[in-house]
Amino acid sequence: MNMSLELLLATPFIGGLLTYIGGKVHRWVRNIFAVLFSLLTLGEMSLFYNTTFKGDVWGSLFGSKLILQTNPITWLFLLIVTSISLLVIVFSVDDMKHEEDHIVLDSYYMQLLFVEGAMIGIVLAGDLITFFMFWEIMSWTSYFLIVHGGKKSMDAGYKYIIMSIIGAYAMFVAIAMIYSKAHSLVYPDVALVLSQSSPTFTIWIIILLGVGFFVKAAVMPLHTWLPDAHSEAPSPVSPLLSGVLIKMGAYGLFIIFYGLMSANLAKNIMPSIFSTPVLLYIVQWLAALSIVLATFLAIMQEDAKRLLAYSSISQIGYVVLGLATGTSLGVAGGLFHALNHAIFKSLLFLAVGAVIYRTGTRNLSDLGGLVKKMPFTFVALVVGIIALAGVPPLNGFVSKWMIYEALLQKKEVFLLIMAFVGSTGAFLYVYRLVHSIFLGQLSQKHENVKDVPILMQIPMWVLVIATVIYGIFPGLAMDVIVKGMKMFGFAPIAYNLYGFPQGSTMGALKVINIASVLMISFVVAWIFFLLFSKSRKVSQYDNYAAGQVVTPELKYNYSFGFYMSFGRVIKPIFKISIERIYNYWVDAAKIFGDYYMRRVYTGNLETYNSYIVIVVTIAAAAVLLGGKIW
Amino acid sequence: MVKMILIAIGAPLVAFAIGLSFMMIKRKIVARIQRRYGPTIIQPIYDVLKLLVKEDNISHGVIFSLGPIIAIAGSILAVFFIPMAGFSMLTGSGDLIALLYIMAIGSLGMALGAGDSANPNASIGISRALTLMFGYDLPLVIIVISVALQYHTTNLSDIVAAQANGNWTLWTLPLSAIVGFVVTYGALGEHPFDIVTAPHEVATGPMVEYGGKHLGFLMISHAFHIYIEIALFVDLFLGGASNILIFYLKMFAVFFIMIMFDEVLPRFKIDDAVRFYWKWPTVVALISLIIVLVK
Amino acid sequence: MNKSYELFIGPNHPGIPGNFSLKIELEGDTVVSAKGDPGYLHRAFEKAMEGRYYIQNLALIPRICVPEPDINEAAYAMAVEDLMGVEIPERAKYIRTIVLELARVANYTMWLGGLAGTLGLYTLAQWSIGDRDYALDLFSDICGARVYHMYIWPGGVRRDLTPGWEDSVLSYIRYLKNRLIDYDNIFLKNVMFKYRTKGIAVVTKEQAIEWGATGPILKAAGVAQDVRKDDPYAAYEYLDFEIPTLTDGDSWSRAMIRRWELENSLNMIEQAIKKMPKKGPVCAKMPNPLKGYVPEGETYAKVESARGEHGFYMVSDGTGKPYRVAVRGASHTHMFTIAEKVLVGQRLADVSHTLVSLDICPPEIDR
Amino acid sequence: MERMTEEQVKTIANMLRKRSLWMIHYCTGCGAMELPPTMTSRYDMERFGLAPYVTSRQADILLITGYLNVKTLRRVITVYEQMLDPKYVIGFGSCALNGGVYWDSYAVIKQLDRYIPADLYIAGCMPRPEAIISAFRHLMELIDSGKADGYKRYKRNLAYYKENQRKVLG
Repeated sequence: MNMSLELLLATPFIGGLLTYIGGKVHRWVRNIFAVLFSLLTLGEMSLFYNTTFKGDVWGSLFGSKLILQTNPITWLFLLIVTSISLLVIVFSVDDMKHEEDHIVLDSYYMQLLFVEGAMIGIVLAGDLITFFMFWEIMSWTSYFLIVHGGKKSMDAGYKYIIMSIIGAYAMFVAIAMIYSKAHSLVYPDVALVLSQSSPTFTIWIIILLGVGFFVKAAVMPLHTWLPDAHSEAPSPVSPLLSGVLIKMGAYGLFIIFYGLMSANLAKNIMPSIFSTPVLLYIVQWLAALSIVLATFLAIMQEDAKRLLAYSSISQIGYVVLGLATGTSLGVAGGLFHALNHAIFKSLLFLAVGAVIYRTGTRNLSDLGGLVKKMPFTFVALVVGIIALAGVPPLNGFVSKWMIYEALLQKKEVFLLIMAFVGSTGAFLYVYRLVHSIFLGQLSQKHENVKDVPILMQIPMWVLVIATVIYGIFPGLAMDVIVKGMKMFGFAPIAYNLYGFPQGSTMGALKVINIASVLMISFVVAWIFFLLFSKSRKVSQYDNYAAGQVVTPELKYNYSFGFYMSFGRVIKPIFKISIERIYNYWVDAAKIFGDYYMRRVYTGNLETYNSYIVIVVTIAAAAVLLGGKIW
Repeated sequence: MVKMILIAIGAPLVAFAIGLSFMMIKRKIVARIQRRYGPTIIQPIYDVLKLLVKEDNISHGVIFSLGPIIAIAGSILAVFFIPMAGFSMLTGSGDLIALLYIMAIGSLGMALGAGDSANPNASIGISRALTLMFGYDLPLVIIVISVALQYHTTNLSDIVAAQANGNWTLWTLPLSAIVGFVVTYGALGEHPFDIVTAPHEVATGPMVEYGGKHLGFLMISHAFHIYIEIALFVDLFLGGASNILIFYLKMFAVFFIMIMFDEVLPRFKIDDAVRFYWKWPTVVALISLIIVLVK
Repeated sequence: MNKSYELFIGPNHPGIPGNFSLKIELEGDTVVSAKGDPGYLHRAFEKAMEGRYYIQNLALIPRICVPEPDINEAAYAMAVEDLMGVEIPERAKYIRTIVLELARVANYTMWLGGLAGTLGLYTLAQWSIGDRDYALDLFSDICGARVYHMYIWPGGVRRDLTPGWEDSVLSYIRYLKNRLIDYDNIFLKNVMFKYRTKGIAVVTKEQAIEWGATGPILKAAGVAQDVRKDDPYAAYEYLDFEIPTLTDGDSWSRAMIRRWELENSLNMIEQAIKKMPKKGPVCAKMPNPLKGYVPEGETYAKVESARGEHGFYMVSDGTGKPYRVAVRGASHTHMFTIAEKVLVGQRLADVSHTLVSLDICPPEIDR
Repeated sequence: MERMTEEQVKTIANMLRKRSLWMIHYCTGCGAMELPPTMTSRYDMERFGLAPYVTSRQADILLITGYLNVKTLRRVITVYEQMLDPKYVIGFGSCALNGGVYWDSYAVIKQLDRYIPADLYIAGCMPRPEAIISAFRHLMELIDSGKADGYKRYKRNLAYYKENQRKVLG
């Protein structure tokens, strides 16, 4: 038995508790503990990086072994989890300073570390019980994190936890069904059972587990919690949610599609369309719809974090779309995009968080012209949006390119068109983000804004460097991905450090060439530019206004309704709003709930006592009947 | 090696020369359509050089100045990816799909710069430019996919090679070619898609604060832009060319037909332009795509 | 939350037809409020006229409306004639009609170019403004000036037509009628033109009447009202012409009305040349202009300009100089009562097009 | 030798400038009425490389087309100061010269070059397109010989111009 995985898993939990206790001593003890323990987790992770552990039993429950295991894909996700968590905690130190209540902050850091630990647990899990346990811990701790954000975040958190619970129930039912059949929940056993059981059973398992993962990954139509939760959460939490937490859903999908049931198995039990099993094909379509509709919604947002939240739905659509293609290129693209999205979306949320920290607003139409006041944050944000828009030579481009090529190879043209549309649409909303915050006219109330403190800048710079490195050297990530996919039975794809040679794909890609030629032509153009007479800097009020004079009092900044004309084009699509349908249901559920709640929670002590008696009786009966509830 | 370096320096210059020559010819032809004599043929050169030697230039900040530079850098990058009459520098480093994004670099850089000019006219212009880009991208993507599936490759050099001996995509996929032609209008911002710079509405939009050498750079990047869009059309649908003269003639033919339609159409409103692109060109492109798929 | 922002259309903007400013408040790209900002062309005409002799004022008044100066001369001459009780000779009446209609033609061809320009079709602008120039040549033939003619004056016109002028006018009309077919083909029958103008800047019949619209706006809304018909001056009562009307009141209808009026004017010039007495005096006997004596009294003389009713209100106290002059330009009403209301809810792309469609003439607003 | 080359650069620059004169699209007065004919098909100003441009940053020539009243003067000065060197001003018609027919009007500025430096005046009311084109040709000659230095004069005598402007605008 190897203790290293347990150690890796236990570090954040122990760290969380120590941080909480440390907070009682002094706030700096707490901060240092939080940073230290997340750093320690990252250190342990990198110490064991890319070594394969198979079946590490750490306990047992109901006679089922609880197992921790790793494979290269695990390490990919662990890398995301541990590094982003560390950066978020470092960012939090300054960003959460304004919080008056120390007890709240103590529990905040504890929860951050707990979420990290829970996600490590999910990724390391070698059986479904462990998986489910940490899944629930993640849901609840992240719920507490979300509600830190203020009044509105309570509602958002409520929505989030309700949908998470629904997903968890679905998963629970699926796990129970598997257990009743296999009496073991270790992945290989489960895979064996699934390959032997009837197609109906398998499909039900996939659907039930899929609902749980879809909720977490926020694939349409189960996305409605995400825009609220991600935008209302405190700024350092949003990157964790958007960058890392929704990837757990993608990881789960990867596990059921290719871990619990291999692609061959799927092909055997259900009909195929475009050589894709029908269920996966439906998933692809859902993902593609997420991409397009979320892009449209993101374009119309007026709130920086909400815009990014919708963009997360769209980007996770690419991940799921890639994962569901079933070809090595597509799955590799999906996994790579999961990594890339974690990097650039965290970067974007941190940058926007920095802006919120200094200006106190995330309303795009209240901001503007901050590039002169916060140049470093601007650079970070620009790098993030270039990566998000999928423009070479940054990382978002490579993974999107892989997904496109995979779809093109499979001739799934309509999905490809939708993926492309989402990507061009991304130009619109990312530009909106950078324009409304940093360009345009600086409003008078932001005259004295400074750039954020160094502790908040460091995480952004780390992510900027990661974005560039993974963009120019996609081979670094592909090493891990291809190695891991081999274990799941995928054919290897040809790649090198700089991209993809001709052969495995329909075209070739060499990002370093794109990057270097762009750099050279940029330098040449710049030198040519400098040859001519120098330019004189003018103030933003010395501006063309058809001959009139621009004064600070004048509202001379176009920000609200930036794409209003485009909104008119897509209006017909949103006549039937998914959101509204949900709201009907939520209203109905509230009325229903109120009616029955009053009958259940009467406020009478005797009633509660009787409930306890009933529950205990049922439990006792179950134990007497042989420890089996079903 | 020496040859490579010569090509690397020569290709952008040739592209610029071709683009500039089209700008010259356009002004003359337009003048003749408008029953005027028109400027001297080399007027655009005078204009660009005059702008470059302006004694005074203004800047609203670093990003404002970087806008035109990125626009040119992105254009030069795109030039290397488009096979130009027999030689192609970087088609092995990025394919058609990558090229679609590479072509956006210049526009996005320009958009950043224009945004920094702190002028709502510029902002509206960019908002329109990006919306229009979104509009024509849908049919463009569909035709690019049709062409890629037709030749089972996304490598542009291979696509050009496959069209050798007069077996042009124009003949095999005429519907896609028509859509490609319509898309080129939008990409070049010709009438009726000159919504971005519409002077009567937004006072030249993104260029509103640009003057002097900045504006000169934008004009240079426009010359590149003309070259890129039309060269891409020629490579995709007219089979490229093996020598520069034939390549030029093909490009000229496309450009000439474009100007002929260009001067008789009033401009669209931006949302109507997007609706237009998402209606007929998209439908026609989809029909063409389905034909390719069925074949 | 800052929802709206402000944008200036003018004075230094291609979207404004002259030195005038329109301050619009926009939300997204929709106009929330529009406010005209006049005064850039204020030259204090009415005040200046009080300080000058009647004959000196002749030099001043054409400059009130630059695109179509002759209506000012006609209205001013009619006001003075009315005060003095002078009846002008028959031939002068016809010449005035021809000149006024020719000025209308010049105005409408230019307007057509302006409208096409705001919609982005510069070809038509180049064509029609070039064709207008030949009309200016005709003016230049009779009075030596292209723009400010000072040809119509109290008592008739300043001098007789040059020999053969009628023939040049007729040949110009033939030329322009041929050109009009080209204009129709390139612009007015263009699908895109309909697309851009149908349903834009609608002024309904009720609104037009309530807001005091005149001229093409009123006709496009379905009211057949025209000073030339209702209260004929010059030789209009002897001519046979129809007043075109349409019912929609949108930008398209106004363009069409102007197109018909343009053809109407060409026909009227032909008729007038045919009916005009070939010989006779062109000016009534008038007292020495420098000692000009106009009896006490007040009057209001109106003519139909290309934009609508254009009038001069004049009070004389019996001295050589007018006691009070007030000019009623159609553009003022059209700008401040109509355009400011109609522009609300329009898209930014339609703003300058709406202004041209309502035919706002800034010098006429400011005076 | 070095001075020589600088001189040559200036000559070349002036040669380019005179061949590509962009005028700002600002109709300050009624003289603007004769600009459309000059621009369009009959006289076609573009033959000489003259073209209307929209914003103050892009243009080289500011045409004061006729009278200037006080309200316009303020905008004209804004526009002029926003334009990039080298910039030229042409006073159009007799109003810009001395007030013209509005010599006694309280609203009109009488003499343009007390407020901004004019490089050239065109007499007449209105100047005909031929006169306008001839004026542009003359301006080209002035630019070629380096005599069109209004923008330099403005910088040199800024105090004088500002004082005059302040007197009128307050």
